[in-house]
This record gives sequence, C-alpha cells and structure tokens, in this order.
Amino acid sequence: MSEGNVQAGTLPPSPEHTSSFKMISSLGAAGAAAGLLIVLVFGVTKEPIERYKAEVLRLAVSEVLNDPARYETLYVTSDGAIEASVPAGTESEAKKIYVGFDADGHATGVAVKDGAAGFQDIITLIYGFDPTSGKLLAMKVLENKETPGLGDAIEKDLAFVSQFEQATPPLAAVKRSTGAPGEIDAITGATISSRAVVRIINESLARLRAPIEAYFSQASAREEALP
Amino acid sequence: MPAKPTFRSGVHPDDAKELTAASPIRRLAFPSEVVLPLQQHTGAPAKLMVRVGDHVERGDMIASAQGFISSPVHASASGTIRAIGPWPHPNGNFETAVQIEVDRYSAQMPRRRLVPDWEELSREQTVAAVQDAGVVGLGGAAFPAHVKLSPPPDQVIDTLLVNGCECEPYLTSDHRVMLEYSERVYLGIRIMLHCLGIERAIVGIEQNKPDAIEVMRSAAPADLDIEVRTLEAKYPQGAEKMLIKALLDREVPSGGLPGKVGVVVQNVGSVATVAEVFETGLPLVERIVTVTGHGVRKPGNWIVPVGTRLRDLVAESGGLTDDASEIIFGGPMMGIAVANLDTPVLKGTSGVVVLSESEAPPKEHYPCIRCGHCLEACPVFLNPQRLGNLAMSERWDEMVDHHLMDCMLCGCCSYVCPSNIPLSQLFGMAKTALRRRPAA
Amino acid sequence: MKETTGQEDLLRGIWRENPVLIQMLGLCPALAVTNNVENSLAMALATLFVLVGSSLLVSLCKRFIPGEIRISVYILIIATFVTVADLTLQAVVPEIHKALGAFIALIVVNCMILGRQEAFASKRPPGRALLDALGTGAGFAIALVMLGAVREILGSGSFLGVSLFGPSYEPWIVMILPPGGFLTLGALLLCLAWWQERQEVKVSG
Amino acid sequence: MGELVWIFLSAMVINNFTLALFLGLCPFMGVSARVETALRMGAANIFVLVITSVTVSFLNAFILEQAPYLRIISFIVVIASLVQIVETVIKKVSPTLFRELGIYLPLITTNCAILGLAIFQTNRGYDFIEGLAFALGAGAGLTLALVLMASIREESELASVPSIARGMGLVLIIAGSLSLCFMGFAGLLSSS
Amino acid sequence: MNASHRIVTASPHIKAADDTPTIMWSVVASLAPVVASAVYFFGPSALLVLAASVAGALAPEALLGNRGARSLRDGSAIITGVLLGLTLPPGIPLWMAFLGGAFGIGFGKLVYGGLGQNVFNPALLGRAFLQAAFPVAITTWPAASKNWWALQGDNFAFPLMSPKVPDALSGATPLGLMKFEQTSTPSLDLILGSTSGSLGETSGLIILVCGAYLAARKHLEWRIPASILATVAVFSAILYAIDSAHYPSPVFALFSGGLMLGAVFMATDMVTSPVTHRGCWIFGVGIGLLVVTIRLWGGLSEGVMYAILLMNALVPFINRATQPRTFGALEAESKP
Repeated sequence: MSEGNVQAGTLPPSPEHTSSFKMISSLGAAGAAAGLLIVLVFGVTKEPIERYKAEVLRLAVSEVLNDPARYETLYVTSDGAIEASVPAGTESEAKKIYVGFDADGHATGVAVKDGAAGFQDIITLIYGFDPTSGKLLAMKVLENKETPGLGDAIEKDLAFVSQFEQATPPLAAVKRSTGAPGEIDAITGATISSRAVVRIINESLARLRAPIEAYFSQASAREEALP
Repeated sequence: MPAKPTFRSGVHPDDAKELTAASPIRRLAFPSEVVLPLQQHTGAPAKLMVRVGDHVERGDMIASAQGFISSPVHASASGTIRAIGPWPHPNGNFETAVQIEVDRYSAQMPRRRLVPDWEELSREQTVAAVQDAGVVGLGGAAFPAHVKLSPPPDQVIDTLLVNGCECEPYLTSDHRVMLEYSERVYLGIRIMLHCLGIERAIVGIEQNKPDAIEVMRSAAPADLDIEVRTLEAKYPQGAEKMLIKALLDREVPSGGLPGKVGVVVQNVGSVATVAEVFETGLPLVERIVTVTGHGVRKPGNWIVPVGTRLRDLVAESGGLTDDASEIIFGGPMMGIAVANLDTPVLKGTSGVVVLSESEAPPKEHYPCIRCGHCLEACPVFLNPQRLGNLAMSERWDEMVDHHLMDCMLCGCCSYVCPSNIPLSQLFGMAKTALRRRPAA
Repeated sequence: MKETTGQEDLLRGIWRENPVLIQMLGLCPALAVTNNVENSLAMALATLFVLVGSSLLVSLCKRFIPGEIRISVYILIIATFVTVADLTLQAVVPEIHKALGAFIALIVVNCMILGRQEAFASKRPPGRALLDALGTGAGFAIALVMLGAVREILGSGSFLGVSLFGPSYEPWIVMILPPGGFLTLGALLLCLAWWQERQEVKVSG
Repeated sequence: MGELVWIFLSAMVINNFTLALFLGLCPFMGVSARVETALRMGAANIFVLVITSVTVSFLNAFILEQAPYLRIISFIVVIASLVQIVETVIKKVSPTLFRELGIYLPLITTNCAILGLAIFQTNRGYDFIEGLAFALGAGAGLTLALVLMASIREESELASVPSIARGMGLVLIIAGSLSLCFMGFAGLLSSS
Repeated sequence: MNASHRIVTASPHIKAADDTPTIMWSVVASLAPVVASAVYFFGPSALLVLAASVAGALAPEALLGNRGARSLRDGSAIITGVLLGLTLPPGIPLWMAFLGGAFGIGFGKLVYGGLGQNVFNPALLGRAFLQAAFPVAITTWPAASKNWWALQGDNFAFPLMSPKVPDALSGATPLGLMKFEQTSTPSLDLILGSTSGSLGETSGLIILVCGAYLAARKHLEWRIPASILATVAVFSAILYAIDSAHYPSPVFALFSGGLMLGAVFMATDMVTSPVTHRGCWIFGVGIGLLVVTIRLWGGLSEGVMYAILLMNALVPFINRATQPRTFGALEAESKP
C-alpha cells in the first residue's frame, strides 16, 4: 500500500554522499521558487477571492436586513462596548456585527453571524435583529452539514425560514405553535436541527442584545441631537 | 437436597446406565483365541519375550516392561503362540500383537503361584510387585499404576483419591465392581496407602449410583481414614483434575500431574485389581467389561480375558441388532469407534458400546454460530470456538497460545455444539500435527 | 526497472494499475468528495493538475535534487501546486471550492501523487513523466466519476444535477453520506473481483 | 467546558475522523490487521496529532496571520520536520518507546489526518485549548476506528469469506457498516 | 452381523439434542406471538411489511449464499427478515422493507461468509441502512386508524418512489413525545403495547414472555437481556432521582421504544454477541449505557439499534479481552 511506497522511497538510491551545503541550498532554492510562485498566484487571485467573499457577505447581510442602503461592520468587544475598529490582535475576542442603514442614514437593524453544534456538525447562520421593535428581521443558514432531505430543511424550507421574520426573541421551538410570540414550528422529523437554530439565535442575542440596544439608543439620541 | 460437590462446566449426557447397571458380573467362557498387543498402556510398548510356537500358561509374562513408564504383558489364557505380527488395535492402527491359540478343554487353572504378603514388603517392593503384575489404570487411559504409586521425592502426597465416578455414559463396570467387590476395593486401598506411605483416602462416587455409595459406605473399614463422598453426576467428573477439584478443591496446575497438588488418583477397577494381585498372585490377565448399547441384544457386565476379540465378546452378548450402527471401545464420549470385529479387548477397555442408529444418528454440519455453548461446557475453561476456527485454518502455533495442550479431549465441546462441528477431533488432529512436527 | 513504451505509461494508470480501484491509493478524496459527479470532476481535475505539474517539474529537476532530501523537495513541489490549485479554484469557481472544502488542501498528502514522483517521475524523462501523470490522473478521474455517478444517481436521483427519475423519486440519502462512500467503493471492488474471477474462469476453462 | 467536551466528542464519534471525514484512511486500511499494531498506531497518531495541534496554534497565531497563502506549505513542512525531530529525540531518550511508536511516526507524517487536523483547526478558528481537545478527540477517534477494524479483521480472517470479498472489498464494507453505526452518535450533546 | 451397517466416527459418539436449525426455528417460533401482536395492533400492513422484509432477507441468501438453498433451511435468514420487519413502521413502502432485508443479508452477512461469520446483526444493519437512506419514511408513524383492515400508510408505493402519506404524524412514538415534547405516556399503555411505533415496539410483556421461554430452552443467553435491562433501569433510576422533571422514569425507559425487542431478540443473536459469560455482561452493560446516552443526550429519540450495532462492533475485542482463565493456569503462573 501507500506506506510501502513511501517507505521504499526512504532508502537512498544514490550511493555517493551529498554535501549538506548542496542539500540546504537545493532545499532553499526549491523553497524560494515555491514561495515565489505562490505569492505570484496569490497576487493574481487575491482580488477575485476577496471580492467574492465580500459579495457573499453583502448578499447575506442584505437578505437578513431587508435590503439596507448600506451597512457598517462594527465590533462588540468583550466588555460590551461597540467600536468601529479594534486594536490589531484582539479581533478574535471581539464579535463582528453588521449594522444596516436606510437611505436616510437611520440604523434599521443589525445582522449577526453565529454558529453552534447542530445534529451533525456546526451550523452557521446569520440573522437580522431590529432592536427598536425588539423583533427579528430574518434568518439565513450559511453553512450546515445536517441530514440531507431532513435537517438541511433549516436552510431550504421556506416555511421554516419565514417564521423568523418578525418573531420576538427569545424564541422557542415547538411542535405545534399556539400563536404565542417567539414560537417557531420545528421541522417535522428534524426537531434537533430546528432547536439548534433557535438556540443559536437565543444565545447570541442573550450576549449581544444589551450592547446593541445601548448602541441604538445612543445612535438615535445622536440623531435627535444633530438636526 | 444440598448441592453435591463438583467442578465447574461439563455436560449432562443421558447416562443410559440402566441397560446394565443391574446386571451382575458374569465370567465369559474362554474364547478359542486371544490376541495381546504389546502396546496396551500409556508409555513405551512392552518388549517381546516369546516366539511363535511357544506354549504359555495363563499368567506367564510374554512381554516385559521397557523402562519405567511401561508395563509388562501377560498371557491371559494358556495356549500356543500361533503368530506374532500386526493386528487391528482399538486405536485404529495395526500394532504388533501376540496371537495365542487357547488350549481346548483346558480348565485354565493357573499353576500355583507365590502370593506375596504385602504387609511384609517394603513400599518399593510392593510397587515393584504391582509393576510386575502389569497393572495399569483400568479407567481408560491405561497409565501404568506403579508410576502413580511412586511419586518423585519432591512431591508430598497426602491423599489417595479413588475414582468411582464412572462418568462416561453407558458404562457400569466400576459400578458393579463397587457393588460386588467392595471388600476387595478396600484391600486395594490399604495396599496403595501402604505404597504411598500415607493414611488418607477418599472414594468419590457420582450420585447416580446410590446403591454403590450405600455398599461402599457400609463396607468401609473403621481403622482407616477413608471417606466415601457423593458427587454430582456430570461428565467428565471422573477426569483426574476434575475429581481433585470437586473433592479437595485443589486445582492441578496447567501441564502438571495430580502429584503437584499432593494427590494420587486411582480408578476403583485398578484398586480392585491390585488387591487381586496380592490375593491370588495372578497378574492383570482379565478385566471387567461392560457390553452395552441398543445395538447389542443382551447387554451385560463380563469378566473377560484380556485379548478377547470383539467378535467373541459380541457373540456371547447375543450378537448385534439389525440397526447396530457403531461399535465403540470405551465410553461414547471418549471411546474409539472400531469397525474390525477382530479387534481385541485391552487392559484399558472398560466397555464396548454398540450404538444403534437411533442413538447415533448422522448429523449435518453447520457453520459455527458462536453460541458459546462449548465455552460453557469446557471443563478446563478453554475457548473451543476460537480453537476450532484456528484448527480449521491449521494455525497450530496460535492454538498452543490458546492453551491447546490443556485440552484433554473429553469431547464436551463436540457434544454440545449445535452445529455439530467435530471440535475435539480437530483438537486431537492439532495435537498430533504438533507432535509430528520436527522440533524447530 | 523494466523498460516500457510511452503508450504503456499512459494506459497503465487508467485501468490495470488504477490508483483507486487497484492500488487503493488516494482513498481519502476518493471517498470524501464523491457525493456527486460535479465535485468528483472538480477534485479529479485539481488532482490531475497537481499530478501533471509536479511530475513534470520533478522529472525536469531530478538531476538537481539530492537523493537524501528528495522526499522533502517532492512534498514542497506538490504543496506549491496544491496551493496554486486551491487559490485558483477559490478565485474561479468559489462555489465548488466551498463544496470541496479542506479536501483540496489535502491533495498534498494524497499518497498517489507522492508515489508517482518517487516511483516514476524521478527516474524518467519529462515526456514519459507527463504521459504517466496523465494516465494516472485519468485513472483517478475515472474512479472518482464512477463513484460520484453511483452515489449521485442513487443518493439524489440525478446525474450532474439533472434529475433522472422525476420528482417522486425517493433518494437514498445514505449514499451521499459517509457510509455510502465506503459501501459504494466496497461494492465496486466486489463487482470488479467478481468480474475478474469470471475472466479467469473463462481463460482457464 | 461543555464546548470543549463537544469538540472532543465530535472529533471522536459524531464526526469521527476516519469513519465520517475519511481522514487517515491509509493506516486504517493498511495497519489494521492486528489489534496490537492498531493500538500502537493509534497511540502514535494521538501523539503526533497533539504535537500538530500545538504547532498549528503557534503558526496561526504568530506567522500565518500575515501570510495565509503559505498555510498548506508551512503546515506540511513544519509538521514533517517536527515529527522527524521528535522521532530522533525519542530514539535517543527512550529506545523502548521508539520501538513501540518509532516505525509508525514517518508513516503518520504523510497521513491525511494530520494535515486535516491542521486545516480544520484553522478553518474553525479553534484556540489553543480547543485545538488540543480537537486533537485528542481526533486521535481517540482514529484509535477507536483502528482498533475496532483490527479486531473485526482478526475475527473475519478465520471466517470463510467469499473469494471476491477477500481483502479491501470486505474492509471497505466493514468500514461502511462502522460508519453507519457511528451515525447513532449524531446530535450528541446538542439536543437540549 | 452386517458390516455395512457400521460407521466409524470420531468421539464423542453421542450428541446433545439441539442443533443449529432447532435453535433458529425455535427463535422463529417464539417470534410468532410478537408477530401476532403486531398484526393485532397494526392490521394487515404489519403482515405485508414482515413478508416483504423476509422476502428481502431470503432472496440474497438463496441466490448468492455459498451454501445456496441449503442455507434457507437453517432458518437464520427468516429470523433476520422477521426481526427487521419488527423494527419498521407499519406504513413503510414494501420496497424499502425488501431493500433493508436484502442489504442486511447481503452486506451484513454474505460478504463475511454467511451464517455464523458476520460481525453486525444483519437485521439491525439493514435497519440502520434504511434509517440512513430514508430517514423520513422510517420515522413516519401513521395516525391511529379506526379501521383494522385499512393499510397504515403507502405500503404499495412504486419501487424507488416516495410514499404518499398526506396526514402522517411523525415522531409520535412515546419516545418521540418524551424527547421532543416532554410528554409521557401512561405506563400501562407501554407495557401492553397500545402505542404508536414500529411493529415490534408494542407489547414489552409479550416479548418478555417469549424471551423467558427461549432462555428456559437455553436458546438465548439470559445474561444479555438481564444486563441490558438492569443497566437501563438503574441508569435511568439514578437520573430520575436526580431530576424527575427532565428525565423519564425507569418504567418508561424499559417499556418504551424497541428496548425489549432489542434486548431480548437482537442483542442475543448468538453470532454477534460475545461467547464468554463475562463478555456477555460487559456487552449488555455497554448496550444499556449507550441506549440511555443516545436517548437522553443524543439527537435521536431511540438508540437501541445503534447501541446494539456499536457493541456488535466491539464484540471481537470483548471476546479477546475476556478469554477464560484456563484451568490450572493461574497457579502455574504464580509458581516460578
């Protein structure tokens, strides 16, 4: 098998000894050439890749924020403050949120990307939240490995997805909703996946709701103060 | 009823002892011819001492012991030696045997012999007398009796176990010996205790022989430390290691002999024979054989000259029935099937069982279903299931790693196997293959 | 090493020494991404690119690579081509790149590629190395597409995304899940062995 | 804490590296004929996975932040050299351990599971501790799969396997069956 | 004395009465009351599903098995078919039941060499395949129907096509209700079996009685169901004592779902369970722990099938680890 090939390969085929200088220099040359090639390709591909990523993010954000005129990326720091940028090196501790604005420059809502374990693996989703009304705007599953045809309905089943529009958090996944606010009808046969979506949003909001609301009340106060 | 002492595992086959348990021992008329193979015991074959044409008397030694683990062979009837050569042996091969044409009309009364008084003899002399009389274990394995009676000096023996279990189904010769010759058994025990220089003996009898237990208890001499104990009726209760475990709760180490745990085990038949040697002066020339099974017309227990051919024995027992299907030397669990009616009865032949077709119907083999019944049955706690699989792939060395050598071929695994896999036969083959293989 | 013709070099890898079906190399991508034909094709092409590129390069530079460190150099070369393929796919067909995920990067440790460098490209002229790489890559592609086809047809009822049996087909979801990968390749090998046995019987009988 | 347990269990059983992600298939197929070998291979794997995880955490934190395009190349080069160094050290320090693990170490370097761990750990943005849990879970999962496969193969070696299924065909079908079994762990710890 | 009558075989020359087909057929016979209760609760659909799964199991055994039609006589494939059928919902399309049986026997048994050689319980492997392939159909429990004669679902769906069950009620088994809606089912209903579920998930009582009969005939290793049920009972009792609001009662745990059927008929499959007594205890305890773990903390409402299959995979290892101590071996080792 494969190991056999590699093993056989470790036997030196050439009897003559190679000087360590030659070895190091050829490795160095190969490494330099490889690095050069990679940097070259990276230079060419960098732009389209980043453009695509930005486009995907823009689409997702605009979908869950109902087509805002523009959006801004902000950071929620670990102590609950919201900043436009964070010092380099602390990005991993801060949480990115995307605040949408309408044509008049009013903040309409905030989109948050979050994830947690679902039925099979991590589910990543983005949701839009309007702190003014205290209601969700929409939810979109970005990545899931749930059972095809069953659990992956959390992404594809419009009846399920549309329930999140105008739902009032905290949410609850139930079998047959009674009409109470925040109730989400779980997908038949995919209760675990449905619950995971609900849980991700609840836990995310539990963490972020207070800073976001604080930010929005400040923003509206600023707006009122401005004119 | 409180549980009787026993060992773990084992099987409960239908013992079918009712066929002959009540038949008193009768003496078989001398046949016209007896055949005495030189190999009738475990160990080196005896060394021939006679030539064709010689006339021998009953009790004369015709082959001498060759080494310590060996036993002499004596003429079991007076007569003329007709031939010496290969002859069908119960082990399935042809082995060298002495064929004696028995004297006609002879009363077969042996000449007067010196009867040694064992009480006057030293331990060593007594053991030597037992060896000269050619006494071997009559339970089946035919291990020379004198070897067990002279344990190596580093072993301290404290107990003599007398094996009256007769756990093989069908056989009743030991049962009848205990009923009819209890006094002789006790004399034999005295002699053996003398040989071993110890005081304590225990007689173990399975509970399916209540009359024998009764008789042995009432006949027990008051001056000896002898106990008669009832054991659960279970196969292979009569195997030495199992008997020691049941009676003394000692476990003979793997690969070791009973002497390692201070015990000597002798079969009741051998004990009685030793007594007979010192009562009559006659060596081992006859033994008690159960002829039984539904394939024989008149089952019974017989005193038979060693070397009597199967043909003569069966004829005396009324002949075979029409549905007789298999003739077995020994018990049905460990005995060997023979097809040739010229095969002689040996010293170790405790019985001849003729099974009818209904008793031994042909069985279809199935693949192993890993039911684990064989593990439950194995008295030495092997894993016959794995051993069997290894044997079928001829992986002998791995079998040794799985303790093949502790297997005593008792046949419990084969008996219980619902898929009729001939496990003990495979193990026997494996042992043979390992023996034959040149030591690497 | 036995001398071979260029034709043999090309054809050998396609069937008789098929890397996946016969030599059982590169199973990781063969099972991980073959839940549909499209992914299989993309993976096969990426692998083919890396294989051809590194084989050519190794064959061209074989005189300058000291024997003691050649494995490290091969890995370096392969990793470079994989990075190139990874970035290119990401830029050109981002959707497929997302579907294949980390398995593009894992082409680096595909034993098949390293094996070809060690066993062939390092000892042959570039032309032969190219043929061999093409053949092996094609064999890999054939195996992947076979697996992908079986798994997509049964698991989604479609081929290259085109529905085959209509909307009421009940897909065998297991086929596009991990067990389906193992089972499909296992079944494929059983069929191959059965077919080979029949051939042998025909030849000998 | 619960997060760490999930990461461990996910790599070990829910998304078992071998049976669900197809990583480390080479040793799974090649070195799974004997249970003892499988156990040693598993131990060696855990060892290398942990080293890898630590290395990758370090690389990600300090170097690759600046040059993400060098990821694949630096992972493979650094891991291979590190394993080489560790191998030499073990050989000097503990010849016994080297006999137990040594021959497997170079094989593991070219094993997809190692690079797979590095890439998944990076893609998921695991920190140092999470990476360790991930590596331990992946190693435990690999060992579990290897040992199960080896014990089953030892058993079926004695079985009358049909000629067409001898070899890899049966191994793959056993792997598929194991993979089916492991689906039972789906959703573990994420249901409530 | 006719010599031709005589045979020469190896010892032992006598045999215990039970052979493999006897054991297999007595298992089939003891499944009859379970089948009858399935038919009583689910009507003709139950019979149809069972017939399809049995046919699915027999087809590859007869066509591809190395022992050909002979292997049908030992009854093992029928057991596989019946057991598989009992794990299926009554409304499942017959083609799926057939496929499950064929997969179980083909990939779960014949590739290993047929009877006695397989590692996984073929019925459960078939069921696991169906669960992974058709997760919706296999968890579609029809709403209770008044008419006994009515089919319970789209049994006659065209092969390879989806079943049409308009008013299907999914996940309405007692376990599903417990897991997803925190609703318990009365214990008496569970014990008598008048609940929704797979064919064999009905009366725990009948299954227990059948198991006791088999155990008495020594055709079933009582240690396995005993240890499984005891483990589940103890484990759930502990959890119930800690938090009775969150965790179900031990009675519920014992009599809901396929636990009884699994413990008595599936886990005890001789081929796929350990050969040693100690191994059987370990096996049973392992299954019990896995069942409770999967049911309470896993993503599925029922874990019996996966618990048994996972422990099946461990059986070769358990067998290795629990080799009996050979008679006299310990003392031999302790002496230098």
